[in-house]
Amino acid sequence: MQGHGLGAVRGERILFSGLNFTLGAGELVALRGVNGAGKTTLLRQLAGLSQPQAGRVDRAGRHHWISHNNGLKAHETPRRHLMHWARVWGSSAGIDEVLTMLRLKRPADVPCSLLSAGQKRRTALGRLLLEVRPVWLLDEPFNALDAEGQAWLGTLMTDHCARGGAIVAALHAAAPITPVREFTL
Amino acid sequence: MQGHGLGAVRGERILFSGLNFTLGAGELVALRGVNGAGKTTLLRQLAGLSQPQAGRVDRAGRHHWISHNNGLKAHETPRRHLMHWARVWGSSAGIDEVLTMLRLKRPADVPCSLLSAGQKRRTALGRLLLEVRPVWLLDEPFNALDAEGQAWLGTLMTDHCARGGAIVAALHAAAPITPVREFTL
Amino acid sequence: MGHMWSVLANPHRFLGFSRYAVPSAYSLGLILFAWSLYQALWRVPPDEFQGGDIMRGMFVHVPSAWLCMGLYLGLAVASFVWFIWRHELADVAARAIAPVGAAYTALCLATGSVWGKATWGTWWLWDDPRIMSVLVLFFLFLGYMALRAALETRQSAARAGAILAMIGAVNVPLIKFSVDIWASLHQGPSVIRAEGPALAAVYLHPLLIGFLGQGLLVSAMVLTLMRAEIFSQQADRLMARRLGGG
Amino acid sequence: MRAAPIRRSFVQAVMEAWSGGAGLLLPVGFFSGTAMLVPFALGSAPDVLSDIGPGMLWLALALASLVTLERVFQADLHDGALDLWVQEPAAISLVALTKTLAHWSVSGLPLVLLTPLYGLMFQVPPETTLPAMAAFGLGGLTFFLWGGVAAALSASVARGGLLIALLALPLYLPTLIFGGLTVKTGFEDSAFLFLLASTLFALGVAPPAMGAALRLAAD
Amino acid sequence: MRAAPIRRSFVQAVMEAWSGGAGLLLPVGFFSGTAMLVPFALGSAPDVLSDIGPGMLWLALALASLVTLERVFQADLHDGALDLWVQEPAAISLVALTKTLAHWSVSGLPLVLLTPLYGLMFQVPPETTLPAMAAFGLGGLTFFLWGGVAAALSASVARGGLLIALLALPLYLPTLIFGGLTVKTGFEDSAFLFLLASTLFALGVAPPAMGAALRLAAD
Ligand code: HEM
Ligand SMILES: Nc1ncnc2c1ncn2[C@@H]1O[C@H](COP(=O)(O)OP(=O)(O)OP(=O)(O)O)[C@@H](O)[C@H]1O
Ligand SMILES: Nc1ncnc2c1ncn2[C@@H]1O[C@H](COP(=O)(O)OP(=O)(O)OP(=O)(O)O)[C@@H](O)[C@H]1O
Ligand SMILES: [Mg+2]
Ligand SMILES: [Mg+2]
Repeated sequence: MQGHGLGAVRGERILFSGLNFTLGAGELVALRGVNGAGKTTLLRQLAGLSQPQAGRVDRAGRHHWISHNNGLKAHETPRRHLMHWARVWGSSAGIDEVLTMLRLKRPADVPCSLLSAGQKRRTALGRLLLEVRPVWLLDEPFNALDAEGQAWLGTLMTDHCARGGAIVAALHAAAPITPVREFTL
Repeated sequence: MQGHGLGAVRGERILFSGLNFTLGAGELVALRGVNGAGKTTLLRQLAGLSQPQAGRVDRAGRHHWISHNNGLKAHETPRRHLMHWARVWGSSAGIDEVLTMLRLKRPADVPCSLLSAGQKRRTALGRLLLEVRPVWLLDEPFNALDAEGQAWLGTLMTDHCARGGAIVAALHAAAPITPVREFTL
Repeated sequence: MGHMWSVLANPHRFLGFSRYAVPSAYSLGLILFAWSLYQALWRVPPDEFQGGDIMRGMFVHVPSAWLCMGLYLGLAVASFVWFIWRHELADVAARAIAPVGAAYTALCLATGSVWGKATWGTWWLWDDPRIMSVLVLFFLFLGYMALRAALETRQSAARAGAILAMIGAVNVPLIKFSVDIWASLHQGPSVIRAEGPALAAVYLHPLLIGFLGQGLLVSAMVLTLMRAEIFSQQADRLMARRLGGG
Repeated sequence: MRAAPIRRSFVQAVMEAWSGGAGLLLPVGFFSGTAMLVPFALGSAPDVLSDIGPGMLWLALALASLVTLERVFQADLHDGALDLWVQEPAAISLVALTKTLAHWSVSGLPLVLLTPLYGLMFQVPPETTLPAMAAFGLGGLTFFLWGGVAAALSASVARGGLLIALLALPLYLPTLIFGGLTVKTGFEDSAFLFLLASTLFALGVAPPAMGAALRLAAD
Repeated sequence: MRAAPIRRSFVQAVMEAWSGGAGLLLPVGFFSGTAMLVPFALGSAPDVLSDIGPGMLWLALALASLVTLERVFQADLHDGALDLWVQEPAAISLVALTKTLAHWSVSGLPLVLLTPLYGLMFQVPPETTLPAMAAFGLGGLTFFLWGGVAAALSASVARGGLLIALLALPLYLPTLIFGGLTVKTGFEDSAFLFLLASTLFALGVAPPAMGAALRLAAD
């Protein structure tokens, strides 16, 4: 995945311009910057959600997207949510195993609107396990997870990169991963 | 602030029961527990937002409440939000100084729906500076803040306790504060 | 033509061009409009079949009807140009056209309604396709303005407005052909039609010249609003730079 | 009790209503649009029209109260502003009442001011204009109050739209009846008194109901 | 293109519609409630009633499409589900079309099935039942499509309710005219063909417009 000369303007403010970004196989890039620097904006441009005001993004292969809004519908249960996207993507992953890994066996059938913050986040992270995709775009993925969950996600991310995947993650605090590269906005 | 024999039932599950909780002046209590343990539930009961299924809460004095939902209206700017609550509470705090402390001078007049996650959180935290209240109830307050913001909030919390205030904060990861007591659910 | 567009797409060139175009269009338009009004009010013989003296209202009604349709087409075309090529000036134009278009549509409805009271005996007919389709046009203009005003940033306002404006464009042929498709009290076309105008020259010439005059006035108004918009954008930018943003 | 929280909740709600949609243009366009739609649905013989003219405006008012309030309390719930209000010492029912009044003043009141104009359009006799304005004012207020109760009750429901409409419709009925009669018979008749009574009743009952429903939604 | 995404977006939307509000009970109650309200607003002389009966149902259908779709796209935007759909290779316009169809089938279709019953209530001649059902079916579908465009356009607006109504009303008009005529004149007349044409037009134009509007909302 590559971004060439990316630019973003918000209101009268230029967040970034002429930004070149390359992500190679096996790389884990930590996106850093103060609040409001433009990390989320850049990630949304890389994901194709937001039209860059300048430059272009070349994508090779599909990506997974995890952001603050977990993408859960209020009426869905974790099981239904994962089943839904598994079907959409034609994945044959076993939902029960995924739920076990996420430690969501207990609240598997509770509607998402009643779940705790960490359980919602875990459900969203479950999408990463449904289908193997080369690129993961993660916006502050460790938020709301407990210590065990953070360690688990750290291992998951490291493993993904070891298998040749690539990750861009916006991060603030210390996280249980060692990024290959820091990219500061 | 004291909770006597608090109990919470969600669906078929007992989150906690017969829980006694005391918060003395100058104490900083870290609420710990795995995802879904009931930290948010307990905080909402302490705040009076949620009716305990058993037991009762005795409150002395008012408290500040910061949770995942920052409480910002989409159309409000940070300046308007802080002005609004300052007026409601009859506070005479200088909004401009508060905005400077929060590092929100620049986006002070941008509608909240356009702010970055950290900027929204900073705006909500600004309410803590509007009025001196003995108790602060904070649900994962460090989320979404950058390193500088986390350090700032840590100092703010420590100072508050040093001045005789009390804080209950649900926390997951390491935070730049040293809690007097850990309370694990 | 293509050259002219690329020249005008640049805001500075546009400001330079419109600086002279606006006053000229205002003055020429006023002269032509005044002449046609003079002809209409004092020179043209009244046509008893069209309700006597009241038919002099034609010289306002018909140009305003053509202009409000034309303005909507302008809005749709500007929206299309912006949507495809992102020429900022096209968006400025679309934004400027909307209020003028709404005003002219209201004028068309009001003059038609006054005329209708004299000839059809009623101010308003709820099931007349011509009246209704013009009313829909009015609400499209209003909806366009309301939508733009409701969105937070200029970019998203422009995009959402463009989508609405392009969909609404189907209403224009609907207005034009409404009298042919349904039974309507409104008369059929007598000027813009396949067989050529069927109007006597005494009426036709002042009408066409009046239309030209009002058209120039409308263009001048739109250009004025566009200039104001461009200036306010420049002022915003300057202000931001002063305040140390950007 | 201090007045500041109530005043501020009014200001906040007016700004919310105003900012979201082009100020007054929106309700004016909306009322005119609905008034335009109804003759098509119901036929437009001129005598029918002057008969059903006020009826159209009642329907537009009912619709406006439903679609406006639907979002208000749901948004408060989702963005966490409801949590903050519930924790205020100012009674949540008063705050809810104030919010409802604010939204009514932006989205319902314009109809009252436009009544003379619509009266002309629908060829309603001019002496009924004043009673009609009073009826639309009081009736609209009552619609917004009951609509607020319905919206607060279903704030936490995913597909609240139809539910709100269903809950509110029976509550609207008495107002609609007496309001419709007032437009026809003017102030002399007892209908106006009944309308007034139904508004006062709503003013008394709706705020605590809204308050309770909102507390429930926050829980 | 694979069919699974489209099928799943249908299922998800039906479940969303169904779960939020008591299943079919809700639209049935809603249509009955509105039908009940209108005679009060417009008077209930028997001849008037059989005249305006279908009109009421048109209004109820318009209202249902507005209040239902208002929440749909806004919720998608706020919970982040829209982000996920926009990134699918399946065209977002197809997904939006499917969602709209799903919500129509839960909240609009019941009216079609209830038409014979309402026909009895309003003493409409029985031979018009079939045309009426066709008209309510096609007309309702068109309402939902245009309502979807309006809702998608104002998904990111705080006070969208009135705005959606204002945007949708002019788009509803042709359908309302031809639909109303079809109920009166049956299949023979050209009105039915025009109704069909307006539905087909909406089916062609509304999905790309919804798609573009949703991409915009996600941006
Ligand atoms: C509110 C009511 C009315 C509306 C909305 C209305 C609208 C329009 C529109 C949109 C046109 C342009 C049509 C075209 O170019 O084909 C037009 C043209 C015209 N209208 Fe009206 N009209 C109204 C009432 C009347 C009345 C009462 C009369 C007189 C009996 C009238 C006489 C004309 C004439 C003579 C033309 C020119 C048609 C031509 O020569 O092509 N209109 N009107
Ligand atoms: N209309 C606008 N006018 C001015 N600034 C704007 C406007 N819209 C957005 N912004 C700014 O654009 C930036 C968006 O930043 P973004 O969300 O990408 O930040 P981020 O790096 O993800 O921050 P965080 O660490 O807080 O998540 C913010 O600083 C915001 O204030
Ligand atoms: N209807 C229900 N049936 C079963 N369980 C429920 C129901 N409603 C809520 N729950 C459970 O209640 C718990 C609420 O926990 P709470 O939000 O207080 O957790 P928390 O400690 O704040 O977790 P986190 O660290 O993830 O924020 C969750 O485990 C949730 O699954
Ligand atoms: Mg961010
Ligand atoms: Mg929690």
